[in-house]
Amino acid sequence: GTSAAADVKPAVVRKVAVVVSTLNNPWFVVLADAARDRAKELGYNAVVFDSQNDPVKEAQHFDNLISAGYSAVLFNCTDAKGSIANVRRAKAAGIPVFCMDREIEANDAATSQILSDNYSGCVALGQYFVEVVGEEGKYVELLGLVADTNTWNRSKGFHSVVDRFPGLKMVAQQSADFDRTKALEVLEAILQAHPDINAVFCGNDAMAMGAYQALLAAGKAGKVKVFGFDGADDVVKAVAVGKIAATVMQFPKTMARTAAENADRYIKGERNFPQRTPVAVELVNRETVHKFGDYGRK
Amino acid sequence: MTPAATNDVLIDATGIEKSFPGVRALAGVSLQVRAGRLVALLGENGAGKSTLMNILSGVFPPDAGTIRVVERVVPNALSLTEVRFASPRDAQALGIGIVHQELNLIPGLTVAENIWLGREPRTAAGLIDYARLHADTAAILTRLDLPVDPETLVGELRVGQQQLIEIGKALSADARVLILDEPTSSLSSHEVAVLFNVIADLKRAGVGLVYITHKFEELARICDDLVIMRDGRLVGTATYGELTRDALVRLMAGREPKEIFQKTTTTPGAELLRAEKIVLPGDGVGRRFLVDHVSLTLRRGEVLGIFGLIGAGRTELLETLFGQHAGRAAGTVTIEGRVVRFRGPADAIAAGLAFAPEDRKRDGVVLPMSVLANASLADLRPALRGGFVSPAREHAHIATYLERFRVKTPSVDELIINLSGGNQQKVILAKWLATGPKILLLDEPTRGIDVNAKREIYTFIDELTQAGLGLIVVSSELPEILALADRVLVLCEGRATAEFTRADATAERVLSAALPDRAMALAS
Amino acid sequence: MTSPDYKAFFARFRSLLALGLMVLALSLLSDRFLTPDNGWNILRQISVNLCLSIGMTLVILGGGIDLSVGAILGLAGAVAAGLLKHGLGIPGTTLWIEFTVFGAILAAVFVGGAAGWCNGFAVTRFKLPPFVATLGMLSIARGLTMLWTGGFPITGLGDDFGHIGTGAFLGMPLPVWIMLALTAVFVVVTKRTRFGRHLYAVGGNERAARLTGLNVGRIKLAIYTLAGALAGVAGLIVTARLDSAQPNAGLGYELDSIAAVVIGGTSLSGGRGSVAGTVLGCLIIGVLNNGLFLLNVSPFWQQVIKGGVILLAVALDKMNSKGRET
Amino acid sequence: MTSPDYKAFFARFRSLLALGLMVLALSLLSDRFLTPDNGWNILRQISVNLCLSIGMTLVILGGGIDLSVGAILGLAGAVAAGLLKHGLGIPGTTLWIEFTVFGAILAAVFVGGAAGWCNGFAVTRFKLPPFVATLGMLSIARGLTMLWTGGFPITGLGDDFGHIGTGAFLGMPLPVWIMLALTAVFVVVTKRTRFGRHLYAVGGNERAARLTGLNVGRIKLAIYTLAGALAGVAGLIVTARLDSAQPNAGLGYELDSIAAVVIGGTSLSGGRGSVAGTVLGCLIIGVLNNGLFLLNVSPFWQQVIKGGVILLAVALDKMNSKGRET
Ligand SMILES: Nc1ncnc2c1ncn2[C@@H]1O[C@H](COP(=O)(O)OP(=O)(O)OP(=O)(O)O)[C@@H](O)[C@H]1O
Ligand SMILES: Nc1ncnc2c1ncn2[C@@H]1O[C@H](COP(=O)(O)OP(=O)(O)OP(=O)(O)O)[C@@H](O)[C@H]1O
Ligand SMILES: [Mg+2]
Ligand SMILES: [Mg+2]
Repeated sequence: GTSAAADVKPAVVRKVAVVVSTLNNPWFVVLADAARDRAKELGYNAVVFDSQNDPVKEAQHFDNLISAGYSAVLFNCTDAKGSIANVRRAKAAGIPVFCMDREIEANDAATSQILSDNYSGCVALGQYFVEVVGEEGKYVELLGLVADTNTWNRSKGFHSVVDRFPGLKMVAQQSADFDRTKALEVLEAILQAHPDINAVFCGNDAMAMGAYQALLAAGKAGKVKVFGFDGADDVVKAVAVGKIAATVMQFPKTMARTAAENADRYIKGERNFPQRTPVAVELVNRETVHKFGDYGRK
Repeated sequence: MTPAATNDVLIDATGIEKSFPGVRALAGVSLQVRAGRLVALLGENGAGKSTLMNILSGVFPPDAGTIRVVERVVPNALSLTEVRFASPRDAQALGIGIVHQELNLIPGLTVAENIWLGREPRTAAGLIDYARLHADTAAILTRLDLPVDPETLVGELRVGQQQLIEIGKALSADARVLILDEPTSSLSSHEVAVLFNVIADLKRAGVGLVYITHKFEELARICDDLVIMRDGRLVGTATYGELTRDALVRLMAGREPKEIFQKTTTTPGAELLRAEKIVLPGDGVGRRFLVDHVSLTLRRGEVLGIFGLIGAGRTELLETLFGQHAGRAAGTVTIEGRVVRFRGPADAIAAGLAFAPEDRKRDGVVLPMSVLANASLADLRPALRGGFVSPAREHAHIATYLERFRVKTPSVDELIINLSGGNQQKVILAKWLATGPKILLLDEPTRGIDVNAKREIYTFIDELTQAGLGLIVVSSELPEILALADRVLVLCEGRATAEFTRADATAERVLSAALPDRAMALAS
Repeated sequence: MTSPDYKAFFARFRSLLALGLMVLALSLLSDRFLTPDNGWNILRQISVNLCLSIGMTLVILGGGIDLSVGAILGLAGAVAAGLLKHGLGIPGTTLWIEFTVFGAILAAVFVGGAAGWCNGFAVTRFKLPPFVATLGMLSIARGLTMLWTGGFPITGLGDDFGHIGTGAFLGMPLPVWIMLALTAVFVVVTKRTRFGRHLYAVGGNERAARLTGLNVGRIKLAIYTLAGALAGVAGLIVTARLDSAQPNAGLGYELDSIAAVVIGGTSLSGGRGSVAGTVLGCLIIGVLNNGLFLLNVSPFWQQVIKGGVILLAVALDKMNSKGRET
Repeated sequence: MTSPDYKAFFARFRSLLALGLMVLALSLLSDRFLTPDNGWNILRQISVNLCLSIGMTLVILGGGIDLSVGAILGLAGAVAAGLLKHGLGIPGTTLWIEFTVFGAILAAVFVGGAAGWCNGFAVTRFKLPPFVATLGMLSIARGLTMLWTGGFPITGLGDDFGHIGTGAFLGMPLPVWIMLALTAVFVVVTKRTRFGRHLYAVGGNERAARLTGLNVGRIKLAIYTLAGALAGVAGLIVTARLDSAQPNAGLGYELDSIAAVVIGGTSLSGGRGSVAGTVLGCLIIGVLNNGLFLLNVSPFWQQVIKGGVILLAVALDKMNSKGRET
């Protein structure tokens, strides 16, 4: 500023941090970018931090944030429990935290949590699974990172429905770490042991694409139904052409924008936020796919 | 002392056998070590001397045979107990100390820490008592007349100094039996004299000594008994003086010794190499110049001997000529009339130079490779067929060179690490000869080499000069220089102090040129 | 048989024994294991690791280590996919270059080689310890991959390109062809060429190698460049198999690859080992992974068992290998 | 000043210079950098890496390497949290042992030490290359952590336990106290005790150490056990800070820790280096991470820059350290 401007108190540009669990998955990149862009639109200086799936890195980000005087955190946690302490530290330092997509298991730490409901999303997916695959058949489940709570929430939601049908047999349950390459390799091996499966349920869309690729190589594409979760762009397209049976759309952009707007309102003085705002997740299948695209509703 | 006095036996080893894959290193050897006496162990390279000592010091167990050691010093009483060493520690506990043929020092620790390694004095708090450690070390260094700071890192010492540290390490243990495996291979004559004084002291104190050497002239001053080995067998024992030198050599070799080496006189030809004002600056810690404006010439069919005391800069001079210090060194080098500028050893080799370094383990051999691969490393072209290495051609090309040196190895495919030191040296020479060099630089070519092999190497050097090569030979052994060289260049503290023709080079003149002025002043 | 042959034979034999035991056990435990299909499967799956591990073998034989192979794999795959999909705009002009599949392949190998060359340059010119130089490159290449892809996978690369990963020729999958060809080439290179011999010498005793006239710098540069280029090939296979360049492809592969090399009997201190051993190492790991999935072992136990088997395989290998220690 | 002191001083000085330059640049670029708060921040953040890296320094000085420290950290943290929360049932009985905070701390250090001892045992008894032995342990410890936790974090460990990670004493955070205490202890251990000097001897020339009569096996066993126990301490800090034992805690920390050791000037071939250097290495990495954050560098560029700075720091360190090569 000029010396004249020094007399007038310059409008401080407040800083907002976007802390996401990982940037190694496009879904989270979309979430982070949407949060950052919305915060910028609202007049803040917004910066993205990548926790690389490590709660300790996340803790370091929070330490840094606190000492650097950020005004709010838009937060996608690495772990529902492991991240609570971090949020509490921010709260103690007077910095509000707005959770996006992933829940932290505490009601008094975050200012608000805008969540997509992994469990109920997978319940819906499970119901569709039974509808498409039928009440008899063999299937494989590919889990995400076994150390991740989302992995198990999704798995439990799915099994809460599917396990009620004794004719549906899970012949293998293996982890592919949310990773496309791993999914390809794991399913290739499983297909050797169980060439006669009818379906594959994957804990996220990256693994669904990897699984599809394995089926394609084994000449089983189309015969074995693949189910994913996330609503990633390429999977939505794959659902449209029938490569993937279904996925679940979470709305990263909606969640991110809502969180950014909440933060803005908080900074402007509002204090009344519901602790949890579920953002409905929606099943994307052959019939509904035309409504979706670009990580949300068209 | 008469042989009847058997109650002074400290170690009695009988029927020791040891085989390594492909080699029978020891085939039933017996050895007695007696208090206050030095037994010299003689034999060609690979005869099994070091192996026997390794067994006596617990490095590895024998395949067969018994070792009996005095448990406690009981005066005038025979109390030998049979022992089985599981590790060198066990042998040390029984008072057996050894200076190995190869240096066994930790470069990153100080002189004091190396000498007392494993036996450091401690304070009440359990920490190392450095004050005492350094004082104790200083005492030992004084005994060895070695003027270095106890806190110097061993890695910064010259090989000769390191060898003295090894001896100091053995002394510090107050061993009852001390084994010295070629301890003088890189010591200067002064250092050797100090060592011999120490040995005399030890003998007076009743310590039993085993001494391995290839230098006969050393025996007169220290030796009491002789044991001669050949091919893993005992071929003779005697009291010193019973056998003539010729008889000894005959026993060692198992054949008639050839008459002593006589240099063939050649008329040197055209000038091969001319080096002018070679300068190699120091790295700031020692002298300003390691090589200080040294000039030399070398002609076809000529041997230029370079003599000097340890630290005179002879190694550095050869290294500089070989392009190893490109970038740091200065001076002009002309080969066959053309000025050359080496960017590294590769250029020097291309120009017809070859260099057999002093420290063969560090600079000479590639330990994990076979004898053959080591010997063919400098020039693989003759082994190529259609661009690929043909093992048959490689064998054919290299075998002749290995045979010329009579390299003792179970097969040319044996890993070179399994060869005795002397044989490793021969492989290095074979490697260079195979490149067909014009100029051969040899740094201490006969260090650790037995008499017969030494003679072979001398003869070989002779043959090479007759074939028109030019050789520069660096040696710390004055007789060797005098026997081999057509001209002798003497270095002292990095400077060339004198040059003698063969006729003018007498031991006194060469030596006095090699001594620094300071030393001269002190002596007078 | 001369003694070193004999020793080498037994040394090799130990690893083979470990592999044989595993194969035997798995054949008994699962009737699905010894099928031709599963055989191809295992080979296809180890192809990526083998490409990386051949390069890693060269580096380790030469006395170094390369932590950046996984990151270079990711970068090369992403560059190939990006160029194939979008082409390349020349900055400051309106020129836009389209890439054919062949062009993209070349680009991946070139990018890999260039990154490897940088490793070699840092090691030879700036005398950085290989560990540090390649750790730096690991970080840099990962960052560049993220910048190039923006964190999004590049997908839809077309059937021609996908063929590299999924196609077959004379009944054998293409990745297996690539892997066999590279193995054959590098067995010959290491055992029968001057470069190979020099590689062992540099790794065995660098000072002696330099004094024997070898151009140590150039040899090391070549080693790292080759390792990078091979990582580029691995990147192509991964990308083609997935029909997608993942921004985090190859994460952690460096350890898998070093493990394969070491299990294959190559010494981390350089100068000792062989490409053939590495093939064995990759096979042991591949068969193990495959077996654990065939037996549907729980993911938790898989890690425990995998660790145990690696220890066992190498312990078995060591047990009878005597010889002088250095 | 004798010549080695002089050289050592300069060698140390180079790393310090790199650190100094970074601090200077960051102070100029960000007014937030040179605040006491930020200082504590940096120290608190490096405490975990420093615990691991001290152990890693011992291992590397002794001529080995330990890839399992991250996994042992995870296991020890999980065991401590589990015992604290649920106690331990003795199988086959109805006995149930409750653990106090102190008991849990001991358990973590014990579990870490035991895992480290297994590493040492594999290295000394079965002569496994350290790389392989600890790679196996990495896998096994990760698997055991998963089995112990069932894949779920263990949280709600109480304030007393949390204190270890978040508390302060005399104005200094507890993790910083722990880190300083360990540094002091191990500087003394390495420089002033028999064990410390023997460590250098074993790493500098194992054959010579053995021939001199050192019990090389016992020294190595002690080294790996210490490294494991220190990883246990690091696990406690991590768990206490997060008030939660994460099943995947410590993933990939082995490379960070090796990087800190190497940047601190310790040679990977053993026998040369120091704990003090490692502290410097940890500081360089910590300041760098902190600085990149303060300057709002995009996460993608962060990786590129981090790689570059690591290369630069070590290159600077190498540049003027002449002396004879070994
Ligand atoms: N550890 C070992 N492994 C294989 N072979 C060995 C080993 N140690 C010695 N040998 C072999 O045993 C024989 C005797 O070797 P040794 O070192 O005892 O000879 P030496 O008499 O000391 O010779 P030099 O005078 O050259 O030192 C040689 O053929 C050598 O190659
Ligand atoms: N490791 C070292 N570090 C520093 N200076 C050294 C080192 N080794 C030798 N020097 C110095 O280099 C000079 C020449 O030493 P060098 O040992 O090469 O001489 P030399 O005449 O070849 O003796 P040698 O009989 O040992 O071969 C001496 O001044 C010595 O102090
Ligand atoms: Mg010997
Ligand atoms: Mg010399």
